[in-house]
Amino acid sequence: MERDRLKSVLESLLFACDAPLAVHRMGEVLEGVDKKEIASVLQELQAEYETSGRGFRLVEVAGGFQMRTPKENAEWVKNLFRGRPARMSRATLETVAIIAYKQPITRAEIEAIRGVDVDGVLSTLLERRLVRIVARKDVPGRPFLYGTTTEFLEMFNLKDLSNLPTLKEMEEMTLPPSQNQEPSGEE
Amino acid sequence: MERDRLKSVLESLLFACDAPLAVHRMGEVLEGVDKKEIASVLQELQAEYETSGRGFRLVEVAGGFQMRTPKENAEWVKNLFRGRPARMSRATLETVAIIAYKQPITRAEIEAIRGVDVDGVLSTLLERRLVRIVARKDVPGRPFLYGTTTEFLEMFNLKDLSNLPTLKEMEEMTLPPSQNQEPSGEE
Amino acid sequence: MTRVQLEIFEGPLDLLLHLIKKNEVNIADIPIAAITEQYLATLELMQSLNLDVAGEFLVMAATLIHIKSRVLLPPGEDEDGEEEEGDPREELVRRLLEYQRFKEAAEELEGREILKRDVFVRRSEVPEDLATAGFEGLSLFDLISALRQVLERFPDEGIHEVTLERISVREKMSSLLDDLQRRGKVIFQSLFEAAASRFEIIVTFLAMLELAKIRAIRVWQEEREGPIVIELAAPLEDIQERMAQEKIEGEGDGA
Repeated sequence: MERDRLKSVLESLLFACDAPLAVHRMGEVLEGVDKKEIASVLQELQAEYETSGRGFRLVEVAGGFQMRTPKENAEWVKNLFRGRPARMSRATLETVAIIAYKQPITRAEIEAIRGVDVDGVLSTLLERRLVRIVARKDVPGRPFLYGTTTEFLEMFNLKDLSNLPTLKEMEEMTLPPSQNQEPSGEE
Repeated sequence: MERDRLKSVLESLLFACDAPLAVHRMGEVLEGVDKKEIASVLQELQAEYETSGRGFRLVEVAGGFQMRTPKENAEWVKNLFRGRPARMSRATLETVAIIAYKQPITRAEIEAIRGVDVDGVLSTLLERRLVRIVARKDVPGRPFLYGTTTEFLEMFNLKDLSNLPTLKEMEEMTLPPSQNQEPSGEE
Repeated sequence: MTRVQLEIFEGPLDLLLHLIKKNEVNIADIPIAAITEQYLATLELMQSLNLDVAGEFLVMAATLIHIKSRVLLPPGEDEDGEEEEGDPREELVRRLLEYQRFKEAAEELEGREILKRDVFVRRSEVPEDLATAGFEGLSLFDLISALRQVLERFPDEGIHEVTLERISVREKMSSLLDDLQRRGKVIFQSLFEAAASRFEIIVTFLAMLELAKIRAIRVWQEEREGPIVIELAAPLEDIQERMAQEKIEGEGDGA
């Protein structure tokens, strides 16, 4: 297939598919086309959209490539869908962050970290498919273990889980020293 | 709004909206922008997609404008969808859930629970090997008894049937946040 | 900025972090007396504003008071006069630091380009006649919410079922155990053969789940398409003891 033709077809595939499209899947659809060539066309498209200020970008996310509107146009697109911004509460964000970093994790373990119960939050996350049950833990009561989904990666624009921002080490996190008068037990 | 900016925003709107988008609707979203200017940018986009052989075209259809893949790429787009899994319908999902929890169960019993006939759904499930006939029930007519398969367990990520949520766990996961103070002391 | 404002705290740890930050003190070296005082004052404020103060806030209040009392004692002694090692604040500090890590991680996530807030994709439906590769991945949650919906459509039966379960799950567990003791291995499906109604099927199923949960029985399949086999996983006396201790699903919680 000629490169121009390949470019047009790949663009059609990316446009028609709402989920992130993996390179190997594009390879399957375009049997016979070298994956390296696919990757190079994708790069070309990516650069092209960026520099020509198009109304969409090509983003690498959740194990594939996906066309998305650029952030600077968010206001207008939101207008089109008439409001209902998908706001996430802090409780939801904290809970999904804990699950993302510590998966697989039980509800009790999440609650131990947050210090509050996560009943409602967990069902919201399950319902929005950001989180799923991955197994049961082999301890008494056999509680469910939760993990994140591809939808989670998509939602937060992550290529994969290793793409999560690194968690700060606990030692780095202490706040500026103070002049408190309490007896201090360490250091 | 500058013309370049307007073009990018319009492109975002057309891209994000899967249904045909009427010019007056674009006008509403972009309050203050002249409809004539919108129309002229649309024409520009239309010509641009056409001449540069992009993977999509801008088509005037059903009282609005819609981005569509061009006809010459149809084969590839179909290929993409051909291999894709379908979304399980509500009816199918409900039926397999009933079978999972109440197996072995006859068709009449499933229908009694769902309140509608499950003929088509049951054959889909058998075809996809999520459900199988496990025996015949020892009642007049000796109807088939249905149960779930290993494929069912795989699909739902279950080690065995004892890993299915109990009714109580089900309530905890699907009900709106309740006020019950569950001790979170496992492990 | 001196606007008086009561923030919504995500829980006791969140409130404590807020106080620590406000006081510009080090988490690792919390001035426990001052922080405890402010913590209690905030709870009072919340209560006076009729805000719902969850139990966790009160548990933390008790913890703080306890730590405070221990910090005030001379080192090496706690209220029981026993030798006690380390800083009494240590466990709390560890929890605060851990919570703070995830709070920050959550903030970072929120700062990313979020789908449907900052960026949008095109929605498209796969034409049904073209989709042939089985079903899209579904979660266990999808499965059970489907079942719940069915049950909700038949509220009467739902109630009936629940009542019945509570009466007889434990009974059924005992009779299953007797059965297994007598017959050794049993095919899963055969457990339901004797069931006179679908209520009994559910009760049997629940009883089996309970037994599996307390590890009284083993459930397995010898081959992929083979029958599911069940057998006792422990001597009967041990199981009966476990059953006596275990709270049974839906029983005795008065709900």
